[in-house]
Amino acid sequence: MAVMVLYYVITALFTVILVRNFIKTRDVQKGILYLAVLMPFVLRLFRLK
Amino acid sequence: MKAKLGFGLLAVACVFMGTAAAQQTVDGFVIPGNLPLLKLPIVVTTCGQGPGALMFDVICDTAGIPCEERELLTVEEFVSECTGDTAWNVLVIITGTSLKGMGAAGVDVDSEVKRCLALIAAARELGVTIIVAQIEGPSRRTDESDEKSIRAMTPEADLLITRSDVNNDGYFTRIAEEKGIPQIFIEKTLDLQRLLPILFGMN
Amino acid sequence: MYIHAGIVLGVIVLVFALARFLKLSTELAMLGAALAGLIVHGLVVPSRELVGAFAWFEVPRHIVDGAFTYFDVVLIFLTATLFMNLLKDAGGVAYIVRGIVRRFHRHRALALLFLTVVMLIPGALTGSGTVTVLVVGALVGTVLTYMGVSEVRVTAIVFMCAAMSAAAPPINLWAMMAAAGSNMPYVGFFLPLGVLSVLGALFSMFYLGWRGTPIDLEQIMTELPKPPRGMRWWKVVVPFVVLFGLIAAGRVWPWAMPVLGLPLMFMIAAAIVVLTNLGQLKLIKVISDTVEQLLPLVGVMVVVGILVQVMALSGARGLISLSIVTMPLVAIFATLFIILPVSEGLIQYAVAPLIGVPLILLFNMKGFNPIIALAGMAAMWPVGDMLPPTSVVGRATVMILGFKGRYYSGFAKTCLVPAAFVLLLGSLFVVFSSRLGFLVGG
Amino acid sequence: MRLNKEWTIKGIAMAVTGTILVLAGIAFAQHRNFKEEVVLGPGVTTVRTLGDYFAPLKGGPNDANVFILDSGEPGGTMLVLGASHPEEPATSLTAHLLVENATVEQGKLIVVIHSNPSASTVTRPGDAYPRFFHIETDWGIKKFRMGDRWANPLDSWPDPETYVHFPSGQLLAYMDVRNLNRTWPGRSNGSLAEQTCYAFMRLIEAEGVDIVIDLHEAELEYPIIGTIVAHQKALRIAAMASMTLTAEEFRIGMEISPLALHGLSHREIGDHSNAPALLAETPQPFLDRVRGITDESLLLTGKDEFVMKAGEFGLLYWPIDESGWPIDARVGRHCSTVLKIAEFWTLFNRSKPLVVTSVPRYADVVANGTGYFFQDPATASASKVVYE
Repeated sequence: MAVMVLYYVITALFTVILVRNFIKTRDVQKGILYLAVLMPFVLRLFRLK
Repeated sequence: MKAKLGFGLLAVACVFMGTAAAQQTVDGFVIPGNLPLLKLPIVVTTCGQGPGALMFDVICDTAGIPCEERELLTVEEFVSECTGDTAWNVLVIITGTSLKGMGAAGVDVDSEVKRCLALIAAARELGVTIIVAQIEGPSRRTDESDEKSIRAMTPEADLLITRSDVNNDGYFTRIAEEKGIPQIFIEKTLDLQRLLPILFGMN
Repeated sequence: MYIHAGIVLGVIVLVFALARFLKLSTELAMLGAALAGLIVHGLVVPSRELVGAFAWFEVPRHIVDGAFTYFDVVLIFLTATLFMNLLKDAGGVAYIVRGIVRRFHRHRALALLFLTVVMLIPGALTGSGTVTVLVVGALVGTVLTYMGVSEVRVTAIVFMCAAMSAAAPPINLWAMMAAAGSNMPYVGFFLPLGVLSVLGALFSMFYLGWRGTPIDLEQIMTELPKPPRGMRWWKVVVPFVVLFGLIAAGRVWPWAMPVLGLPLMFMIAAAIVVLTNLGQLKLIKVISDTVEQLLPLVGVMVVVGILVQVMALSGARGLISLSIVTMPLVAIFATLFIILPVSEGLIQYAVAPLIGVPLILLFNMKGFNPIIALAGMAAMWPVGDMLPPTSVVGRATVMILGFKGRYYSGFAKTCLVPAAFVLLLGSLFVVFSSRLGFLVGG
Repeated sequence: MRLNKEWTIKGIAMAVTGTILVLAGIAFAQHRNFKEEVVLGPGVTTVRTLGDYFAPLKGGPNDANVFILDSGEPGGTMLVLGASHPEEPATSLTAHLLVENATVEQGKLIVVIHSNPSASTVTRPGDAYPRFFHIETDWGIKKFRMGDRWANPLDSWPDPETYVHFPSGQLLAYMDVRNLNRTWPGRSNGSLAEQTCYAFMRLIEAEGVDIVIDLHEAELEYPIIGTIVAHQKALRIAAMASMTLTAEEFRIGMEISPLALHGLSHREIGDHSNAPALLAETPQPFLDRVRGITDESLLLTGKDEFVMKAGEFGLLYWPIDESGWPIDARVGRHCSTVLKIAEFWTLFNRSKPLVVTSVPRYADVVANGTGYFFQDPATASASKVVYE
């Protein structure tokens, strides 16, 4: 159970960084790809999938 | 082998009323005239570790026929047990392989064929009659392993008992004719409940 | 159904080609192709018994469902790279490279042997060639460069050895997934996979790395980046010991150890690097750079997942699978060396359930030894990791080594001979699987 | 200017992604929280949950309902497990049908509709399964969850690098640590699936279960199909059930549980308890890798051109034609198989009879449809409705 909580922490960490990189990137193609990668991270974080 | 192709057991002969050489229909089964001499008790094994031997044994039980099931019968065991007073007189080999848990947990069909060919050779020497039976139907004639088991055993039989629904390609009919092996077809596995007492003269 | 699946497949290929032509990145082109396939499927799906019209509400769900296909793999990539980047930032990688060069500079064969082992371990334990590249690729690459091996050959060696490390036992994800899909226990693969992967890696390493210049220790030591002053051997060793210790402990005491999973293990190792180098690391920057560095790889995994989902939904996946298994057996054998790597390049690990399972069931039906045959295939798939459109491990190699040459005419071409060796060996394993049964049992 | 253009595109992409996430999130939540309504049939005497046998599961994702149908007369006790793999829906439907219809005259029948409930709340990534399927009944449409083979990662995360089976030490694929039919006999401090199996083993002990039937479905490319797999302790029952079913109702084979394959119900339950276990398989083309369009239609009709084509090439272990393998035929097969095994249990164990009635057989289910045997929860009294 504690391990599972740590996985949400890891997921949250990378979610934050992905969002940060999305905001910072000047490359639109990269931006879109960041959003695609974010999808599973966000839904896992919200415990929807 | 010729020597063993006698004209059946007394009871069967009675049923045929002296016309043993001609085929007869008994209780729906077409019984060929050239039946080998069949004497109890029976030992049954499978070439491929399927449940066929067990099914055969269960049927013998319900029909009151003395039979022993030995899934992995070796030549040594066979020879040593065929020399006593209660020696087996018929060796039944059920063809078709079991594949649950492919791979490491599965069955090596080649070693099974080897084991059964050795049993057949020993049976010949000891004068034990060999029945090769395909009694589980299409479930045991689907793949290459089944085919290996069937093709290795079928030509070696003194009597073939075959589920008619696996003979679509005529393989069993052809082998029986080529080798002059008597063959009896059954529709369902449970038919053995009626067939075996007829063959062993228990009716 | 054939027409429908064919149309969807055609649209996917067409849109991908068009998007590439319009200078979209591979990942976005695949994403576009997948989405176009999904929409076309909804538009042209034939009327089906019992169900009404295509439910457009399901479209977003299918996209995200697909995006989750490789979520665990994505987490492993991110955490493994983060760990190594932190170590690199702390100067640990330079420290190890100097150590290896100093120890092995006199014995080329021994050095190559040692590097092969170093390359095989991460992938063998994690099942991922990418992890191998990300964790030890730069390190081995640097050493090889100082051994006088040309840049393109170094890149090819790192890729081939990484591919073989993914194939190496105990964890080969293709064999594992295909075995699970055909309800075989993952047992008996150790020896056949071991033989294939070790032979493949050694051949690649020695064929490409044997020629080179003798090492001039003095010069190299001045050229190699110097580790920071605070660097000590234990600061490098401890994170690795903890990492491999945790992985090993999970196997030695499987029921006493809580299941940590690879991402957490890499994070623990990363945390140790941070703790032992307090104040010296630009933590946020390293994480951010790691994510940016991995975006193409992680992106392609997410996008391929969506593509796989769309292909499964529309029957395009079944059509591909069916066309392969209905080929004559001889034709399958003769083309395995193309089918397997190409399909891996196309959809990554999803090939194992998609093509691996029907093929292994087919081989089993035809009387081949399913373990040996699957091991043979499972060594051939990773070679496809340098092929487009995904090229995951190939791109990771090029990226981590900073290879500036041409991808296909340079790097891929150099891989050709060792790749052919592995593919031939794998094919032979499949064809003669029933005679190699003695290898099972490891 | 450039910055504006960049942010316009990024903004649109964000809006699109956000919409996808919200809609997908709603779809996932609907699926995860959907409850199937079960109307307790005349035979049900008690409803417990797995947590009653192993407290740590109480209130958790796998606190499965356990329906007990006790005749009050002494006799044998049979446990029927539905949806060990929720992607095999004929199994949960059969168990559901048993709960709503069966009466027990002698002995005790215990039925679990969703043996791994967590796995029934998730769709399989990359495989495009539908979320729900619908069965037509006399009183309207009854809706069911379609699930996966593995427990939901939301309930069981992370997986190990490779799954080491307890207690054999056999290696299995990492995700199989969430596969209920690979985690028998389970362990009290293991993964969710391992704990669930552990709870079932405690149930088997506590209720004095004499025989277990684990219901499954399989792809036609797979050798173990249309068959009963039996533990060594139950071979004779399986042999007789298989032979008589084939003679009287439909073709069904038999397999002996291999000794060297671990984690499966038919191996471990028999090895680690007094109850032998049997596993019944029906053909489900939906699971074949060569299948065409993946949707509810394929799930319910079992009709697929691609699978048929594979059959023409001799690649299948089970026949298929234009009529496919409809859900009614699959549910009917399971119903008859359960009944036949109960009959032969009684025949071989005269002192512990198990007599189950009011359950339709194969021909009844095929003739009337599965839906015919479900009761309307709207007209049943609230105390008789249980949520799965």
